[in-house]
Amino acid sequence: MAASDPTVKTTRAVDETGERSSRILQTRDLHKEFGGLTATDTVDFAVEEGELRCLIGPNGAGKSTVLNLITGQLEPTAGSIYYDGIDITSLPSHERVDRGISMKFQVPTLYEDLTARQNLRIPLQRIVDAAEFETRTRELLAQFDLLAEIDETPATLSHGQQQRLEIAMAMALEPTLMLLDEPVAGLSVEETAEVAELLRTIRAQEGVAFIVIEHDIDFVETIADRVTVLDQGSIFTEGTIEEVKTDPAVRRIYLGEET
Amino acid sequence: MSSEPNSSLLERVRSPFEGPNTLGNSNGFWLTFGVGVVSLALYPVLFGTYAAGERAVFLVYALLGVSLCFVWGFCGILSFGQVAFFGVSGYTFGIVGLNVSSYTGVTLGIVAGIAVATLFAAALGYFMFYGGVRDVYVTIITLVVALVLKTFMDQTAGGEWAVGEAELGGFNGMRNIPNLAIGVGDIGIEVSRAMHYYVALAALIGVYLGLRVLVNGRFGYAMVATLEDETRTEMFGYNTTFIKLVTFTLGGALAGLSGVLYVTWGNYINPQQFAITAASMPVIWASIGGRDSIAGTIAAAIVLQWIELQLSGEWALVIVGSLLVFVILVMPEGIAPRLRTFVLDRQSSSEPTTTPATTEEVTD
Amino acid sequence: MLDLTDVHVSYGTTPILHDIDITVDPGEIIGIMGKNGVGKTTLIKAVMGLLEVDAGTITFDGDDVTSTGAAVRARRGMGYIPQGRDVFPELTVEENLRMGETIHAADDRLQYEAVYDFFPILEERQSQTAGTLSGGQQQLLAIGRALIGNPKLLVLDEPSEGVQPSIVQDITRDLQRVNEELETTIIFVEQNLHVVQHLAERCYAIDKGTIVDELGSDRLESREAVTEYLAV
Amino acid sequence: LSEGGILNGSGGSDGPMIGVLEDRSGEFALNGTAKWQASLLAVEELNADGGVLGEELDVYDPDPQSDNQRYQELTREALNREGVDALWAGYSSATREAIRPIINEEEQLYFYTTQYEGGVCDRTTFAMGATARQQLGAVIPYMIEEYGPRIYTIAADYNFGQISGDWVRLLADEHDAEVVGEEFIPLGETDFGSTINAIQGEDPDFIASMLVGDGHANFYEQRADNELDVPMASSTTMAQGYEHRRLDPPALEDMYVGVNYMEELETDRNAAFVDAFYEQFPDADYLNQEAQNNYFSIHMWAEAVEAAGTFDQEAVIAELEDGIEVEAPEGDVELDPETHHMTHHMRIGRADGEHEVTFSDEQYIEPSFLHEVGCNLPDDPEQTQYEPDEFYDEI
Amino acid sequence: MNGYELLNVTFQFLESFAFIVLATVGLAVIFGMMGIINLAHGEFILVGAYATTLSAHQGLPLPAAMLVGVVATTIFGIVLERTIIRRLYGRLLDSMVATFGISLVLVQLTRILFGNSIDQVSTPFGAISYGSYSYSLYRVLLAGAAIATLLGLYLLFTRTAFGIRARATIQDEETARSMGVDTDRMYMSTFAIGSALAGLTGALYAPARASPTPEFGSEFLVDAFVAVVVGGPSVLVGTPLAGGFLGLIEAFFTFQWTQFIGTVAMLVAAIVMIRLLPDGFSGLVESVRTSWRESE
Ligand SMILES: Nc1ncnc2c1ncn2[C@@H]1O[C@H](COP(=O)(O)OP(=O)(O)OP(=O)(O)O)[C@@H](O)[C@H]1O
Ligand SMILES: Nc1ncnc2c1ncn2[C@@H]1O[C@H](COP(=O)(O)OP(=O)(O)OP(=O)(O)O)[C@@H](O)[C@H]1O
Ligand SMILES: NC(N)=O
Ligand SMILES: [Mg+2]
Ligand SMILES: [Mg+2]
Repeated sequence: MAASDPTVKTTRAVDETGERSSRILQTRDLHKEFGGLTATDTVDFAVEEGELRCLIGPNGAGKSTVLNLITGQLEPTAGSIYYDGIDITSLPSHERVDRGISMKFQVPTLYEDLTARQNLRIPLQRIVDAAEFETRTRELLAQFDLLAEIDETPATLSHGQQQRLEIAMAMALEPTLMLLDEPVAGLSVEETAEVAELLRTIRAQEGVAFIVIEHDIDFVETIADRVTVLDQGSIFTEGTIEEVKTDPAVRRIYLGEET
Repeated sequence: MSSEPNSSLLERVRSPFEGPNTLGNSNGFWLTFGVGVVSLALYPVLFGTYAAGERAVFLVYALLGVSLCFVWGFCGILSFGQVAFFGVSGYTFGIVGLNVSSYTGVTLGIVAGIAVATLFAAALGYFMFYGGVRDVYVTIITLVVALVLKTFMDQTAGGEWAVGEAELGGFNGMRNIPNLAIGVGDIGIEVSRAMHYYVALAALIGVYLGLRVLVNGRFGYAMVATLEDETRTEMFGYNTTFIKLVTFTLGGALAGLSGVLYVTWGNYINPQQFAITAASMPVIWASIGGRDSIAGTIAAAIVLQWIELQLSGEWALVIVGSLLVFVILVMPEGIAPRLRTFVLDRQSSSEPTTTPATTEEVTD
Repeated sequence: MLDLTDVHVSYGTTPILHDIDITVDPGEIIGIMGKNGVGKTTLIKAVMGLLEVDAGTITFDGDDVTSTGAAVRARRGMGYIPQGRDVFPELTVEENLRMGETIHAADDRLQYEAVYDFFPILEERQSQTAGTLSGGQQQLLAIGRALIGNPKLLVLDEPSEGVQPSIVQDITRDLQRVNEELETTIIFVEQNLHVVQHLAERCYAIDKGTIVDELGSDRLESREAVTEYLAV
Repeated sequence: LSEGGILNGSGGSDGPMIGVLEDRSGEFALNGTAKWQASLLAVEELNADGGVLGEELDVYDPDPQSDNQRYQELTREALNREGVDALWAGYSSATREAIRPIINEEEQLYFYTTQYEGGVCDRTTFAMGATARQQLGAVIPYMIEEYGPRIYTIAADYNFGQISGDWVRLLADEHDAEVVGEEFIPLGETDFGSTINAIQGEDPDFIASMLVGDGHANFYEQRADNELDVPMASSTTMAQGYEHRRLDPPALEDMYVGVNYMEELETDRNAAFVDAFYEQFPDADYLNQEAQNNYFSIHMWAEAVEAAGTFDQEAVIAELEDGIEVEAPEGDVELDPETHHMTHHMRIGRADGEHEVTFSDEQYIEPSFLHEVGCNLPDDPEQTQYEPDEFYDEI
Repeated sequence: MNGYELLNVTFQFLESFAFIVLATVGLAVIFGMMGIINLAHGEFILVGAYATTLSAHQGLPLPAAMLVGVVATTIFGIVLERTIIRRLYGRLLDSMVATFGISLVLVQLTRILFGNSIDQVSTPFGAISYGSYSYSLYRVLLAGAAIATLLGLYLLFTRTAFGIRARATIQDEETARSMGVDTDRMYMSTFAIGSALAGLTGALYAPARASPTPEFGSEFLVDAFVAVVVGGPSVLVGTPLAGGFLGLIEAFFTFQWTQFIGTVAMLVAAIVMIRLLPDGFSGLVESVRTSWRESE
């Protein structure tokens, strides 16, 4: 089904040789089974440098699975993943991170015993010298409006502050691709707007590409360059949010009639 | 963070030893630490070198406790197998020391003992962590490894179980292991029983300070991050599997050091060192002292051994066992962290003058 | 059906809720909205008896239940769908549903088939362990499980969180159907505009640990009025 | 850290003191408890009788818990801190070997009272128990005569068991018999199904069993369960761990054990001893062979002290080496001055289907092995353990 | 290997299997269902054995004495749960340390109260003879008892509402409470079942082992731990498979060489298994089952 979709065809022009292109990420025939249950089936999926891509689709469609395959938290049953022209399919997670892939988990999982400063040190010490910790920390916290909380531990931060600190930590690694799994689930309308604003600024300033999974279609609308719809483990369709929203098939399997 | 602006030199000296990963960073703590070190150093003077020679084993075992505290408290690996590295190192030292006579043998034995323990820990760690073994299963594998060693060593009684001059001895144990010494051929210094105390004390303090530097540095952050959330730490580009392996290996090396100090102290080792009771002791010390407090573990190891020696009647085990249950129920995080909270509360409620605590109050 | 009078709740020494007064009549569908961390879950847990109240009274179905435990309240007819994916991860889907049977005597409960009617995906997955369901599937399971007990009052904590839009719509409809067909009273916490507007007959807005407003059906019609409270 | 204050025993007193380190817990608690009790009884009697050299005798007696490392610590404690005038310590040979270097280095007067493999020739050590040569030398020939020449040896896997196994071979050789199977079993092992099958496969005339400790008692139990009815000879059962009392009959049926003492010995002297023991310790489980050895050797030591007129250990050793005879519950026994071992009354104790014990073939046997190998401590004050395989080609 | 020897191995296997399974079930229920690592498990078995033996000495017939053993251990377990264990839920490692303390206390108290050993009760049923060999019938029958126990547990935990509730309570106490489950009582009952199983093991082995001593329980501990881990998180599936696998290894190596080699082989096999199957046998079965279900 997915293979016959014309939009997918266009993304299939893969550089098998591993040559550089403007595609930062390309998956080929990505297939994942959980003991016989197919979670993703031949997913060919590409993201351009600096692009913000949203991944939507019904519950159980395999969105989180795709993300976890890209980060290396899961191993694909078949297929491969190219990143920046290089086959990373068999690299362990931490090496993918070294190459610029960063992930923000859905539920904030900060290091509870450490202050904001010390939390930031965990990613920072991977890329900068001890002498620069303090300046970089302050820069980042300032950017995310958390400077006043520098010596606070996560428990005393609000939900929104925790979310921002998490994104700051992911950004501290200076990634070229950020993966966000349902970043605004459970956030209020106001906080959702804040996160959307933040993502737009980061992308404008740093040229980071994003893959964002989200069910909040209004949120998707405000941020996405392109939208990929996943269904039953395969790419159902791809396009701009307008195209996708108006696609009757997407409405049927995912969006429903209202909105 | 200090309230005294003119102690900057002191602060600079102190700074590598301090950080969020150790509990005690205050002036009061260091004062207490100093008092503890001085009283331990004065022990032979006050109670005689004979007593010190006997009590040296407390320090040696405290070091074994530290080796566990390091892997458990700072990287979340609860190993029941520290005694395995301890014992393997002890036996290795014995084999080398009994075969290569003179100071050369002893010196070689020290190196060999620690090296074999380290390699053993590295191999076991590789086997487990790279095989995806986690949590309580690590605990149980390490326990089983110790028990396998016990079962194996127990049956090495026959003459066929001799490595050169050194008879493994099975249940009898290995005897006549040489004293600690350093040197080549006939030139060298032998550590007498009384001096052994100071060697053990120096090793303990050295390891303690070294670990403080380590856990408050880059690697320490990585360890603690791994302890708190492995998946997440991996997503910051850390190879958590490798971090666990390194930590576990280092813990094995420390246990190995402790094993060498043990056999050179008693000139004897037997398979009982691998038994479940022996294997539990480091866990008990770390639990009671505070698993993330190195100093707490040291203090608990020393105090508990002392208590056990004092209580020798039939109620001894009942008392020790009840104490264990009591501490776990009442102070699950261990005594040292609890004491620290207590001291901090007192300080914040009264004047911020630090009252030097007694030795038992050493918190890390 | 449910009355909270001057309820105060705290975690240890940290006060979270104060002066809460809520009245729910039989057959009503009541929404509760508010920002993150204002105490919505805390309130729901206090209603369920999972947290003790410091002061105030809670009456349910005519009885004072202020000091009865959660298990007892559940058996008296409160069904609960926790926030997040609190299914029993190592039980199968079917076993999770069977947990619903605990609530009521055998004759008085909904059959699986009815639940499978509402949520066909659960039937497909009946012998899979719940922990391996996708996020949205778990949410459906939690609702199905609560329905099995045929509760008089259904208490939901953010049922739309992480659920795909079409299913959110389905859930909204299904809850309305439950309310009509089974005459179940419903109280739910939500951040989702759609759900609040389509499901709630009346809605309380909560901020800084207390009720700050009550919206009738007229004001619920207005998107502005509602988003204002969702973004208090 | 403050030290002292709560020390055990009477660290403070300057009167005479002996050390009694016997297991009351762990693998050897069954054997050690009675040793400890009988020692206290002996001290009690001495003190009731006016003490030793007119002074009340003190005891240093912590529980070493069958743990050899603890034995080492406590031995050092006893020697250096308590300054005991004589030491009784340890059930197993492994324990003795663990503390022997300390004792030899400190030249401490030491009594080892367990029946054992034999061969210890140390200037300050006195072995009060019967040796393998004395025990097996009594029972193995008897069994060969009675049941036939095919022997299957099962023994505890440590020095005691291994050397005892050598003795069985040697005795078999001397009496034209044959060891058809031999298995050394780690201490603490409790499963004997395969051992029993292996024995059945060989079908020996009798089993020579030198099993030791709690766990090994399971062999007898399983032998009965499996209805293995091959008779057994032993140097270790019944007289020490009172298996005939603890296990349900007929686990020990046809067990023949070479002993110098058992509680069941029917002599008037023994009856008085047994009464005194149970009067002192009404809850005691059994008065075993080793307990008797502790008991008579403490009295023997006291006699030597009285004769020497001092507690000085060298003087006491000299006095003991002068030859001494005591009235032990087993009968009058003599110390052999050259080897520091005892000449014992050896009997063969047999348990029947009801676990009733009868004795036969009493012999008065010298510690001959050490004489043969030339141990003569008054003339040549060495510190050696001789092993039979160094002297006999047959092994 | 002739026919008789094959019988020897078979019986040895059955004996090992029974021992491993019976040593494990109580521990496995308490660990698998409640997340408590009970290092005092051996002492629970000890309580069962002592209660059985002592009441048999009082003249009770053996089956009745065994019942007393089970009941006594159950009551003992409930008392311990109410006073200590219930404070340790969710604290896996703490539970390990605290129960080790309990174990020290129990062993020593047993010694103080009952001395270094108590007299044994004899093994019933006699032996089966074949060729020049024989094997204790009772020991072989223990394998039957092991299987019956497993079957009973399986039915209890999968077929009864109680079983589902118990498992749910362990996974998410708060939610279970909100579903009308008296979770406090669930914990207690599950712990009581684990205790009863330990008591049963003690009762069954009281006559099959030499006179019980305070160390009686420690004999069971190693096998129990190894089997729990090799079995994996799902007790009901894991325990019999672990018992079967480890029992086979032990019996074979014991038969070929000695009991000692058998023990070492079993322990080494366990370590290798944990490495190969970090989720144990039940993890393996789970994934096999999933793919089988999908492919049908
Ligand atoms: N560990 C696992 N074992 C078995 N099945 C799994 C596992 N993880 C996911 N699945 C299954 O794979 C399918 C895809 O799951 P995934 O979590 O990727 O969905 P999703 O698109 O993220 O859904 P949602 O929007 O609800 O989060 C689901 O049917 C789920 O049940
Ligand atoms: N177990 C707890 N102990 C202490 N404080 C808690 C605990 N649980 C929640 N809190 C605090 O109580 C406050 C209210 O939390 P609650 O979960 O009720 O918020 P909420 O309105 O449900 O938020 P959300 O929309 O994120 O679900 C928060 O500040 C939270 O940090
Ligand atoms: N001497 C003994 N039995 O070890
Ligand atoms: Mg998902
Ligand atoms: Mg909430």
